[in-house]
Amino acid sequence: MSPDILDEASVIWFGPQHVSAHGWATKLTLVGDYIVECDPNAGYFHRSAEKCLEFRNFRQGSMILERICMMEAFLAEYPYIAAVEKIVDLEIPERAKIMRTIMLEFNRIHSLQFWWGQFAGELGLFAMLLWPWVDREYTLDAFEELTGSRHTVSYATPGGVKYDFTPKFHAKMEIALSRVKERMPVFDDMLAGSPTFRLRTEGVGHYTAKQALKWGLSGPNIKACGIPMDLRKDDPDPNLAYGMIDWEVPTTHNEEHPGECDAFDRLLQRFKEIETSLDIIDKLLPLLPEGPIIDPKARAKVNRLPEGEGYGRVEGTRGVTSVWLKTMEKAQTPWRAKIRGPCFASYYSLKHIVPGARFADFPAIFGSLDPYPGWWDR
Amino acid sequence: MGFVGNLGDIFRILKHVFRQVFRRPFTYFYPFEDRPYPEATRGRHIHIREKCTACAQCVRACPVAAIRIDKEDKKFEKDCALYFDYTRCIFCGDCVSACRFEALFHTPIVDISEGDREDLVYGPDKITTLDRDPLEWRGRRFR
Amino acid sequence: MSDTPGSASTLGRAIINKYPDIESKPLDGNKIELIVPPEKIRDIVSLIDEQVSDALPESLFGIDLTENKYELIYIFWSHANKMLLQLRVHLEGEKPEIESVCDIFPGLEWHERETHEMFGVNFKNHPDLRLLLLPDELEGKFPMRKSFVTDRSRMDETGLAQPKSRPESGGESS
Amino acid sequence: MQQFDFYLWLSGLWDWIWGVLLWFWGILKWFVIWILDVIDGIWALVALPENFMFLVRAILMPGLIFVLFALIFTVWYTRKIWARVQDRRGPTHVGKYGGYQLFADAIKLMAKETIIPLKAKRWMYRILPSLLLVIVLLTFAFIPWDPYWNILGAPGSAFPDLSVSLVLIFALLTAVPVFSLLIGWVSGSKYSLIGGFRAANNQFASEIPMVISSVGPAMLAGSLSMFSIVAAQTSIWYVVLLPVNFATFLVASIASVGTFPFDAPVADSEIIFGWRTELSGIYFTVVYFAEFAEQMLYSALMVALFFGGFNGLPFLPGIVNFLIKWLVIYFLFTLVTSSFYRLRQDQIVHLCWKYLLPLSVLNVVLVMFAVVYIPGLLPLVIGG
Repeated sequence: MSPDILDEASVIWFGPQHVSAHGWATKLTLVGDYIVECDPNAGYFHRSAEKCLEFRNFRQGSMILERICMMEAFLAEYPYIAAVEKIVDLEIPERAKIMRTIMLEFNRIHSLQFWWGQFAGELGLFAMLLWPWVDREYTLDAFEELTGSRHTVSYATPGGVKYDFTPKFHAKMEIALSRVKERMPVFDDMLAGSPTFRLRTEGVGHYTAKQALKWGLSGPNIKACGIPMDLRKDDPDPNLAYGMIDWEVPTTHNEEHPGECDAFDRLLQRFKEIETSLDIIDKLLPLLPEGPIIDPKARAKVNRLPEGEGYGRVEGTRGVTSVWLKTMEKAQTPWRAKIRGPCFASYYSLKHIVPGARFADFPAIFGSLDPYPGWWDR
Repeated sequence: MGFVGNLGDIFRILKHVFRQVFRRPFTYFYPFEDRPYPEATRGRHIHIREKCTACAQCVRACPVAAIRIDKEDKKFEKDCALYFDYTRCIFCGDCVSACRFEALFHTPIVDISEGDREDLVYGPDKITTLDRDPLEWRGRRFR
Repeated sequence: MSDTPGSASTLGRAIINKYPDIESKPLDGNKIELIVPPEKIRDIVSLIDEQVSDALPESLFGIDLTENKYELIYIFWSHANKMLLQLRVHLEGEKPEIESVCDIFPGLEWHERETHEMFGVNFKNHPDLRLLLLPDELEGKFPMRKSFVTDRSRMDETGLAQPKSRPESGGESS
Repeated sequence: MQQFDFYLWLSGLWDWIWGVLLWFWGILKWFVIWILDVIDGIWALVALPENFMFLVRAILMPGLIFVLFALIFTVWYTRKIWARVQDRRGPTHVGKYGGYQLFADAIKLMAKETIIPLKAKRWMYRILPSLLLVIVLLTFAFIPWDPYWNILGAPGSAFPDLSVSLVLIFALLTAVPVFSLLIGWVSGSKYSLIGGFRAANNQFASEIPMVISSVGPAMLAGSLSMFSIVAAQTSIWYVVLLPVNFATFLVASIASVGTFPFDAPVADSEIIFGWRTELSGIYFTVVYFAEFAEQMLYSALMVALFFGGFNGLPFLPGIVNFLIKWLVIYFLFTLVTSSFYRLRQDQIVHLCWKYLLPLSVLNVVLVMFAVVYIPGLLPLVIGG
C-alpha cells in the first residue's frame, strides 16, 4: 500500500466499550470501507490467573480456571486436574472416567449453543440470538441438577468426580439433548440455510491450513480447513473415556477451496462438532458401569505433590486447552502454572486475517473464530 | 442454489419465525414467579452450630478467603462463629465438602442482594438461620 | 510411528546429529524433550519448521527458578506424527536475552510479548515488545517473577493462625 | 415679543402631559384593537364550520393526536412482536400487558441528561432530531384513513385530497436521509459519521425502487392522489394484480426505514448505534419515535396502495377497516424485519439496484401494456 492511501485512513477503536467487543479493544485502520491494518489489544480482562494459581492448593486451583471461561467452565478446569493427576500418577475409577467424558461433551454442547446465539447476534439477527440460548437453559438446568451450579460446575476433582449421576439428572439431560436434536434442523435453516447468512459469511475471513497452523489456531478453526486435528483422538487423556468407543473426528471439506476455510465453513464445522458430541454422549451412556466415583486415597495424595512437571491437555470447544504445571518437592501449591487458552491464538490471528476485509465483515470474522476474552487475558 | 432456491429458503425462514410468534414464550415474570431450585443448588450457606467443632477446615478450603472464623465466640461446647462474606464468595462448594461433621450446608437461596455492602457479610446470627423460605416473598410459583 | 519421517525419534536423531551439544531426554510416549542452549534456539526452531510440516506452536512461557535463573519452554504439537515436542532453554542473569523466533512461527509473537512483560526476558529482533496484558503502571515490574510480592492481607482476615512459611512452595496455601 | 409668562406656561403643562398620555394611549389602543381584530379574524375563520372541522381533523382525529397515540401503540406492538419472535414476553409490568411501558420509557428518556459531545455542532445538534420527527409526521397528512374523514378535504368538498399527494409523500421523505446524514455529521463522532453516510446511501438505494413500485398502483388507478388510488380499489385490491410490485415495495420500504435486515446504518455490532450513537435523552427519544413513525407510514402506504385502504367490510367504518389491515400489514412488516441477518452496505445497494429496480420497472411496463391491451382490466381497476 502506498503511503498516500494511508493519508486518508481513519483509525477506529473497536472496543473496549463497544457493544459487540466483549471486553477487548482492536485498533482498526480504515481506508474507505476497507480495513488495511488491524491491531488487536489484549489485557482488559487480565486477572492474573497464573499468579493466583501459585497461591492455591491443588483442589482450589480449578476454581480459578473455571472462571476464565464461563461458557466452557468444565472444559477449562479439566486440564488443571489432568496435569495434577499426571504428576501424582492417579488412575481414576471407570465410572468416573465415563462421567467426566459425558460432562465434557455436554459442556461443549453448551458452549456451542452459546456460540450460535452470539454469532447470530453479531450478524444482526436477534431471534437467532435468543433461540439457542433458550435451549441452553435446559442444558444449564441439567448442570444445576447435577452440581448445584449453572455455569461453574466444578465437577471433577483430582481422583474422580464430586457428584454422582442421579435419575433426575438423567431425565434433565435427556430433555436437554433431545431439545438440541429437535431444534438442530431449525437452526440449520436459520443459519446455514439463510441466504442472508450465506451472503455475509461466504468468502469472509479466509485462511489456509498452513497459515492457521503457523498462527497456532486449533480446534474447530483448523478442522474447518479439513485437518482432523483433535486431541480427543490424537492424544486422549488417560483418565477420559474417548478410547472406549468408535467415533469420527468431524472435518469440513470445501470443494471450492480445499485446505482453506471461511466463516461459513467454520459454522458448518461447529454444527458437526455438536453432532459429534451428541454421538459420543449417546454411545457412552449405555457403557456407564456401577462403582465408585472417586478414588478414596486421592484426597490425601493431592495434599502434597512430589516434584514434577505435568502437561494436561484437552480439546476445548475453541481449540487446544492446556495447563502446564511445575511442582517442587512436597509442594502444597504449584510452582508455576501456565494456562494455554485456545483463543490466545485466534485473537492474535485477527491481525493477519482481517486486513483487506470490509469493515462490516469484521464482526463476521471474529465471531466465526469464537473468541472469548478470558482465554487470552486470563 | 439459484433464485428459486433462495426464495424457498426465505419462505422456510419466515415459516419458522411465524410459528415462533404463536408459541408460548419461554421467559417468566421473574420477581413474581420463579422456577424451583434443585436440592443441590449452591446458594447461601447455613451453619449448624450444634455440630460444629471449630476445626476451621472450611476456612482453609476456601479459595477466596471469604470465611472468617471466630473461635472465641462459643454458644455450645466446642463450636465457633463463622462470618461469610458474600461479596467474595464464589459458591464453589469446597467448604461444604470439606466439612466432615455435617455442620455446613448450601441452601437453595440464591437471591441474596442487599442494599448495603456490609449487610452481605453474614454473621453468626444470619448464617445459622434461614430467615425465609426460598421463593417466599415472590408470590406465585411457576414451572 | 517409530521411523516415519517427522516422527519423534527421527526428529530427535536429526537434531542431535546436526547439533551434538543438545541434550535430549528419553522418549516418554509421544513426548520428546530437548534441552537447547539459548544461542541455538533459532537453528532448532527453523529445523523443526523444516522437518515437521504441521508443527503447531502451542505454547511458550517462562519459569522463574529464583536466583536469576529462568527457564523458557517451547511446546510444539504435530498432528500427523502425534508428537509433542518440548524445548527447554536455561537462561541466567538479571535481564536474560534470547533470539526471537516469531518470524518462523508467527503464533509465538504474543507468547513472547507476554513472557517479556511477565518475566523480563528480552527477545532480540522481536518486532513489537509493547505490553500485552499488563496495565502501564506495571511496566518493568515483571509480576510473574517470584520476587514480585502480592498482597496477601486477605488471609489475615480469616482469623486463622498464619501458616508457617514454606519457601519451597510458591506461597502460603490458604 | 411677549414676555415669558411662567403661570401661562404652568397652565399649559397639563395640556402637554395630557397630550403625551393620549398619544401613548393611542398607540396602546391601536395595538390592542389590532390584536383583537386578529383574534376576531381567526375566530371568524375557525368559527366557519369547514375551517373548524379542519382544525379538529388536523389536531384531533386523523391528525396529530391520533398519530401520536398510534405511534405509542406501534412501539408497544413492535416490541411485543419482537419479543414473541425472540421467545420472550416483552413489556409486561407497567400497565395491562405492559401497555404503559412506553410512557415509562419516554419519561425516563426525557428525564435523562442530554449529553452533547464536545465536538458536536451544538445548534444543529439540538434542532435536527425534532425536525426529523416533524418531517416524518407531516407525511401522515396525506394518508386517506377514511372515505369521509381525512385531514385534507371534507366529505362535501370538491376534491378530498391533493391531486399529487403520493408524490408529495415521497418528496417529504427524501429529506429523511439528509437529516440522518446531518445528524451523523454534526455529532462529531466517527461511528455516527459512518452511520450517517450509510443511512444516506441506504435511502438513495431504496427510494428509487420504492417510488417506481408505487407507480404501478398509480397507473392502474389513473391518479397520483392517494385518495383516488384507494377509492379505485373497490372491486379488487391491487395486491392481487401486482404481487411482485408489493414484494418489491415491501423490501424497498424496509430498506428505506433502515430497520433490521437493512440496518447497516445503525449496525450495533460494527458502528455502535450508527448515526444515533451520540444522541441521548430527549433527542434519542425523538429519533426513536421518528423511526417507528416511518415504519407506521410505510405500512399505511402499503395498505393504501395495495390492500384497498378503507375498502373492506362494508358494515365497518372506513377507518376501522384501514386500521385492521394496517395491523396485519405491520405484523408482516415486523416479521420480515426480524428474520434475516444484517446485510452489508454494498449488498444492500446491490440488492436494491440489481434486483428491485429492474423488477419494479418491468412491472411498470407490464402494467402499461395490460391497461392498454387487456379489455376487462380498466373497468375493474378504476373502481365503481
